[in-house]
Amino acid sequence: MMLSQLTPEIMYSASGIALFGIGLLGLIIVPHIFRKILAINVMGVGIFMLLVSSAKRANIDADPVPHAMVLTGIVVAVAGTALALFLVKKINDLAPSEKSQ
Amino acid sequence: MDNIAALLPALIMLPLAVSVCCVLIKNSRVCAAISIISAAALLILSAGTLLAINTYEAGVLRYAFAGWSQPLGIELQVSGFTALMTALTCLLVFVLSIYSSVYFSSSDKAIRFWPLWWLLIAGLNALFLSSDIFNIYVAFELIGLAAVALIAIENSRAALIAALRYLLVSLLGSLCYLLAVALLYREYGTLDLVQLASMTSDSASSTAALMLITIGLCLKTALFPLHFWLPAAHGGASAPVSAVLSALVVKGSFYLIARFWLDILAPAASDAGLIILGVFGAAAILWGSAQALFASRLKVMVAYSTVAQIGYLFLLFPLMVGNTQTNAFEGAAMGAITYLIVAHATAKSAMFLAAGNIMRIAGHDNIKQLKGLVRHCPLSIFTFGIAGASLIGLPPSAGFIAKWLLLSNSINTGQWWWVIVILSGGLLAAAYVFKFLNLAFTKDDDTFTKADIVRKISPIMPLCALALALLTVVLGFNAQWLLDISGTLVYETTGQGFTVQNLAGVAQ
Amino acid sequence: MSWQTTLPLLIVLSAMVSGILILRVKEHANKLRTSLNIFGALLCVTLVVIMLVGVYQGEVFETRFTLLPNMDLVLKADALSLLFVSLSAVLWFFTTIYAIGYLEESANRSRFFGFFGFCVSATMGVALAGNLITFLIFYELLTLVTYPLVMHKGNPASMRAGRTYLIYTMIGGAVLLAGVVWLKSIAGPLDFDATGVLEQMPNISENHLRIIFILLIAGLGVKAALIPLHGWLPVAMAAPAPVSALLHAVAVVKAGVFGIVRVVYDVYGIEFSRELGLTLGLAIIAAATIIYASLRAIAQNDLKKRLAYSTVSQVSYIALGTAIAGPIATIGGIVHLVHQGLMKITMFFCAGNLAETLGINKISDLNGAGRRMPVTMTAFSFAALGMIGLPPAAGFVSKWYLGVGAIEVDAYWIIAVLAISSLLNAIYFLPILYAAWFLPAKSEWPNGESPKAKPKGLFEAHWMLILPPAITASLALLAGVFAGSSLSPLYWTELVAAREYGSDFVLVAQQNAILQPALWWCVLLPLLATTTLTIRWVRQRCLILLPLAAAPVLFASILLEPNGANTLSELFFGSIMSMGASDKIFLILASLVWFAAGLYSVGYMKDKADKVQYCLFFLLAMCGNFGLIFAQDLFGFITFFTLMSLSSYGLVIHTADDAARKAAKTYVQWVIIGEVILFAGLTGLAYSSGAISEAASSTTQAYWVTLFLVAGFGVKLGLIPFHVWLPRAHPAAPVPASALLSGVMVKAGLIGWLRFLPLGDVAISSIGTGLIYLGFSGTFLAALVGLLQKNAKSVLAYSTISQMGIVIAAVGVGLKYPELWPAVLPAIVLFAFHHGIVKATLFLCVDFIPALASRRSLRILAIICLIIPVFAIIGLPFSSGAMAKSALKGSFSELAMLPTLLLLSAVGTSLLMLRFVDILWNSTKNVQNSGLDIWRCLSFALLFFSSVVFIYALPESRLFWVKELSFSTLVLPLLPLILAVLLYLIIRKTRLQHYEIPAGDIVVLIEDVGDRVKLAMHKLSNHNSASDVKKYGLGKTYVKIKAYIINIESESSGPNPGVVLLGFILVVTVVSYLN
Amino acid sequence: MFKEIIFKEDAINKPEKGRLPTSIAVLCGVTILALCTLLVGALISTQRHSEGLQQVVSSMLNKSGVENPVTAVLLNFRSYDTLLEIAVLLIVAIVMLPQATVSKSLSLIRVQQSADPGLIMSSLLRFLAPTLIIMGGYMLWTGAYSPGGAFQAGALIAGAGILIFTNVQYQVNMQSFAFRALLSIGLCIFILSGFAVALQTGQFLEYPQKYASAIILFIETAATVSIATTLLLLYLAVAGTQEEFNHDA
Repeated sequence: MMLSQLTPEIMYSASGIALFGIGLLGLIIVPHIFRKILAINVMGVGIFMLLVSSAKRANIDADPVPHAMVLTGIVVAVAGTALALFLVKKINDLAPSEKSQ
Repeated sequence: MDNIAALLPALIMLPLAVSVCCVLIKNSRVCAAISIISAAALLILSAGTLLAINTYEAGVLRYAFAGWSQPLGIELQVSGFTALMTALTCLLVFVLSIYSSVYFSSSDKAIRFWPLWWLLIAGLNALFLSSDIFNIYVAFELIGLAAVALIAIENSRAALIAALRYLLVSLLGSLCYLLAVALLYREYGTLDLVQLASMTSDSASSTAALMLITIGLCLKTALFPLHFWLPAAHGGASAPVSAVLSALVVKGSFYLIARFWLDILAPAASDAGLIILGVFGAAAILWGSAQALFASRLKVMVAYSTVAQIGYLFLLFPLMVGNTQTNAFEGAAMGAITYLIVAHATAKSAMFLAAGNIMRIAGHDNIKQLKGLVRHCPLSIFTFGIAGASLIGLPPSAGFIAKWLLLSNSINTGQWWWVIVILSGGLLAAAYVFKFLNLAFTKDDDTFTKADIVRKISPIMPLCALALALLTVVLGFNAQWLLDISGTLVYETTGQGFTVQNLAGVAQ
Repeated sequence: MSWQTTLPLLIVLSAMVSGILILRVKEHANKLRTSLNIFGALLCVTLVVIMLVGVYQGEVFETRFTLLPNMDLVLKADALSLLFVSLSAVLWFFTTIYAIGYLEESANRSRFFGFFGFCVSATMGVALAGNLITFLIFYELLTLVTYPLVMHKGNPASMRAGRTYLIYTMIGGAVLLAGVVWLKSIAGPLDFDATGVLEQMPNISENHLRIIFILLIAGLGVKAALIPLHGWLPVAMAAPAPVSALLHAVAVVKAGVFGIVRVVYDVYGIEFSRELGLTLGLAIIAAATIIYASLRAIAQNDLKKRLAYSTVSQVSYIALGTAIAGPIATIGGIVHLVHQGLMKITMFFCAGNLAETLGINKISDLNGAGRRMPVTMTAFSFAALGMIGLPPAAGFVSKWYLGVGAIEVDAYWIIAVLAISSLLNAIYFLPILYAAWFLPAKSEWPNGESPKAKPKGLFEAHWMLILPPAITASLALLAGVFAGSSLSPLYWTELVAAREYGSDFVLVAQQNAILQPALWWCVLLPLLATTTLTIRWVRQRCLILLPLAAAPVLFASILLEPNGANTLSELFFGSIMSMGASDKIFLILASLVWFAAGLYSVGYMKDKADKVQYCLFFLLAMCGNFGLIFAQDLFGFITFFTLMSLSSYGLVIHTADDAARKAAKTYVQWVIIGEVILFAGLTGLAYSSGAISEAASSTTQAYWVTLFLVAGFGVKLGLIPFHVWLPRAHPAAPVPASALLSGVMVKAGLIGWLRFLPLGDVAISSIGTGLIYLGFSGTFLAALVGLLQKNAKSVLAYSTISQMGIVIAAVGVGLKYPELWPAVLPAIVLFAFHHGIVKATLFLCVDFIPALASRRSLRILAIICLIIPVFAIIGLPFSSGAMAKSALKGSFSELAMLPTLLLLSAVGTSLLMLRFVDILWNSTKNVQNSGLDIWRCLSFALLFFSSVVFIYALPESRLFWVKELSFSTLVLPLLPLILAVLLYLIIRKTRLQHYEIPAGDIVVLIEDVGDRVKLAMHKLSNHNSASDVKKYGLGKTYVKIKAYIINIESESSGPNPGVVLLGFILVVTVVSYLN
Repeated sequence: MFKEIIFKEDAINKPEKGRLPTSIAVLCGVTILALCTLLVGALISTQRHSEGLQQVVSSMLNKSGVENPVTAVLLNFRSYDTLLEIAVLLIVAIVMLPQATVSKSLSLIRVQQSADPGLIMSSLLRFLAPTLIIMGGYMLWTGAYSPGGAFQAGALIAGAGILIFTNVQYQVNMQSFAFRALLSIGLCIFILSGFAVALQTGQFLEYPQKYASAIILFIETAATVSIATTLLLLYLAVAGTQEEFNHDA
């Protein structure tokens, strides 16, 4: 791999992918549900990073479409996370016996 | 024709609008009334689209949202296949809405059910009609969250856990898909499917994207071995929700896998990949059927049957192996799968509704304790039987035609091993369907001796289920028509449609 | 849309719509449901009739619409489908009526009748299917709609039945589907065509076609219950009787076998299948099924199970006929589709009736059921006899064509299969009939009813239960009797075969001509007399019917002269009745003895029980005997022959004591064996002569045919070693019946020989020589064994064997030296005539002489009455015997030894007669003054004088009158007698007289072997319990697998989904990068 | 992964429960590492598209009615995406709306004058909440020209809302019609506007160029309201402070 290929864009994108991978690993090996939800968010952030980094170009303005996609993605991610958290809460509410354990 | 095209957004906006109405109006009866009327309107609209598209020369209608055509804007496109899917959606929605209006009539769940229901439908239609990969992502989220929310309205701990698990899977799948979208956009600079299809190459990035899409969507489709979430989710939801999840939601993601593999990213697809998908499909057929056979709850059994039926869908891929040189979407296998989707959608929703009725009547769906049930709900058992026959692939039913097409395709392409899988899948299906029917017909010793255990249900519920089951039978006789509509149309990206040449064997 | 294109669809829909409507009928709305049922069934029948008429007028009926491109749903009426459709429609109608009666008051009737309608609809679809796909669709549909019927009762047994049924049919369906799809993809639309569609197709690998054929047959074989795929059928017996009836006779089993017929004929084409070498395999499987299932049937005690195995066996006849692959066998196979349907549905109706009315499910409970439920059991009996293949019932027609067809294609082994199968059929059906009719009822029926109680209603059961079996049984009988008519299934089948082979192979119907109606009256008179037995008034005076029925024939026999033939093409395969010169003598003999025996019976049976039964069998046997004298065609002859033989069974068993039962058993066993051998011979004859009623000519075939005919008729004639039944049966019967058996019925075998052996045409010297040897050894051996008998009648019976030995030898001479035949024939006829009358007289003596001698005043008369016939038999001068013997001797004169042997035989005869007189006269000493009535006296007198005089009246005898008194005519005949007296005196002094060989001699050995085999089979069938253990083992494995599979998916165990996901990703990635 | 969902922190301490064996975990890590490497390799080996849609967007920007290209994409070029996104939010909102325990229609906001929020809280309320709201308004407005827009504005306003309603003095009645109207107004306005402009221009959501900026602002405002309400609801539902209010009512 030639060093010249390691443009900033690639570096950022690679870290985005790394975040995605870390999130995935976390999702798989971490047992606790909150962390799993967090892991999913980490994955999402990785993707957003990839999108944003690919939008930026040296000589021209950044491509707005990935930005818009990220914004939409964030809202959706918020919605998903909120729903997940809400479900966790309700599940806990429905099982008072498990609290005592 | 333009008139019809101009009405396309209505297929998405009308459900959204109904949803808003249902949020605002808290009266469940009014909601139900509005829903049924809107469902009827949608049905007419989608049927009109379907019929119109058949006469439309290009075979494809496109609609640019906000007046911006691709690549800047988002376009809707409807081909014969997607029109059929939409029509199928609207048809099921119509029947299921009627069913739900009775099912939820005495329950406060209705207040949540109706808006979520319509959001889900909007998502489904959006998914089928969209021509934009990012928009598809949003549609996926709409569907995924709405589906989770619909499962969650059951409000039992098991249902909530199933919903949560489904949510995580759905989010993970969407993220994989989104990563692929990012890769594709980075490489090709466009989000439009048509444009993409004309540009794609077999670059490493495209292959990676295809791989990510496959993983993400297989998760959503619950292809074996990624089906672990499905039985609990589909088995735990309320009957109409289970029906729509099994009948339509998994098909949406399957449709996209097929699009990407066979059309949009076809240059990046490998024959080995196509075959391995088929192998997973075969495994799904056998495994899902075996699990269904051993399931102890009726709805779980039906849900596992969905796992198996999804397996059949994936047999499409190996059957398309030989076709890559000529045209991506040509071939009889697509016809078979189209038919299978329709057949399974109607049969499975009928089955879930029947199971729902049984649950209502018996108060539970523990198979072993449903002995002699036939006396209390003959119509539901009958429905279950008909739908089961279609799933098994017994004639005359849509399932039979679908299976026939699959079999003849396997033989025509020289892949006889699928024949064995398909037939054993059918036999296993027979085993689980009749295992239940056998029990239902057994004389009840003391399971239902007390009359008060058995609840009465409105006759509309079994009739809805029966209507769907009969539909599978009727569709067994109109295969030609259905395939014409979905098949003779030119598919927009390649100039070729799912042609029915060669569809049923060697042309004489 | 014209009526030509809608009618097939309407037929299918008529049943379905009525099914749907009935499903919606409320459970208690009996009237509505019944009327819907009847209306639906009638509508269907009507539509079918319309279609039949239409096809007859040359219309083409076809409903066709497209399912998929290049794949149509076709309903079409061709000859084959019409056959099946008519069968289904008609039987559905009857089954519906039956089911309405059967299911009275039971639960879930609407469901039952609804699915019943669906089932018929699917069957109609199967029948009318115009291509393989349509067939497949309805075939699978049939599986589905029959399922609720099979487990209608909802008890564990029917659940198990339903499950087994499904497992089998589903797997079969899958295999069939694979075959059809494959075939479709290489061969296109697969429309049925009368000569097959595949042969014309180029570029199809033959091996593919072979594999596909195997798949198709395996798939269809499940429903057709070919071994080893038959397992579901006996289990499915748990269903209600009408369902079993429908399953076995019309719907499921037939659908399978109909499919085989379609595949072999209309898809592959029979010629092509044969070229591919496929038919032989099918034939072997079918044959194996026939034999195996019959063997299993024997072991069943459950009536319905036995019937089920019988179905397995019988249905394979159809497959066999298909597989034999010749035009005639085709007819046999296809016509069996209808015939088996009619017979088997009758049997299941009857089984249902028995279970319903008396609670009888086990064969061991059947004792005496015939008297309690006569109509049911009569219907059952007809059906069972048809199943065995006894003429003239429908089953015979099928078997006949199968046999002839097998010979046509040189598949002789199939004859053996048919023969064995018939035997096995007899083995498992006849005990049922025996138990039902001839055994006394047990103390109570299984349902607790007392056998003495009268039936509650007007009939023995609900009329709806009685009528259907009665009608179907009649239809089964009529289908055989009127096989030649254009309304018969056979006629249609011939059309089918003609189309299949593109030839006009249809038996050319003769011109109907009744030149001598009197012949028919002779035959019909006894039959008509039996019908009058239904009248109570007649029943009380039934005995008088016996002479009355025979008397006109006696007159006719004297007055009628041979004059042309009666031909009736509708009857049998075209019946020919005529009377030749020698027939006339036989007729005189027969009518005389029958009249005399009838007359004697009036007196003899006066105080005995079961007069009506006696009369019935007497009259039927009489009908058979007269008929066989006239019948010139094979079918006619064998029909009357069988009628006579079987009816005599009733006479033999009449006294119903142990000896009679044993004798009757032996008798019927040998009747059946004889029938089977005859079947082989006659089918060969029918084929080798091309047209019926001419003698065989080609050599090897003629040899075998002759051999079988010799053996078959030889059974009746007492040819050793087939004689064994005779010494048992003849003595066991009532005296007049014994007289008939020995006097005339034995001669039926002779008539058969004279009619069908190529006597005078072809020399078959080996058989001729054999016959001469066997004949004379019979003569001497029988004399020896007879000498050691303690019963006067047994002695007489052995004497009959001995005398018949001479006749046999004479026929042997004719067979060996055709040129001598013109001289031998009249001698044989004369001898037979003489022996018939004299032996009948002697048998009457057994009863008459003691009665006569009991009065002191009449002792002299008694001695004269006894001595004269004895002398006649021995052949003392001027007696009829002397004349007959001299005739024989004259015809043999060119052959060394034979006249001498003949003379020596007289020694044996004399010894036997001495023994007879000895025994009889001793017995008179103890007899007290027993009554003598006018009837017996008249009868005896008639026979006595006939035996002395009548022979002189025959024109044939003129040649042999004693024209000069010489040593050879006067003294020589006395020498044997003198020798015999000396010998007999010696014997009386020795210990030899204390020895006794049981009557029937070597049969005792055979029975011993039979008992051992039975024991072994019993042990074998008890081994079933061992297989349960195996099942249990399998079950354990199943449970283990199940637990394992469930475990993997359970919440707490199994692989972590995340890891699974990663694995999946890995696989997909690796594969994606494989390119 | 999702076989058994563990909810309690203390469950983590039990290693046998739900936790993968270390070896397998390591194996997973290696696999994922390989996959990521593969992806990065794919990125490196594949040429990025030269400009994406940047040129197209900027060439059409003047027709969009706003100057910020991102907002143009979000609310004009790809407004349909945004519409669906609002719908996604609505789903979550519907799920979290508390089960109707009373059918009486109540006012949106209930003020408990008696309750004393405390000094810090009341000063925060007094100063921070209005600031947040104003900043939200600004964000909304400025979205047309520079980064900002409905979501950002909604988030700020939701923050203000949280501030207001987490103290005992003010309580929001989530079962009131008004609350539901606020939740759904974004979607409602979006659809209605889309339909209304279609009457004029023929295409759904195609704004007449003259009024484009105004319509976008209108839609954005509605969307902001809905987003803010939804986020507020999310917080309240998950944090669970509104339980008492519901039970009281």
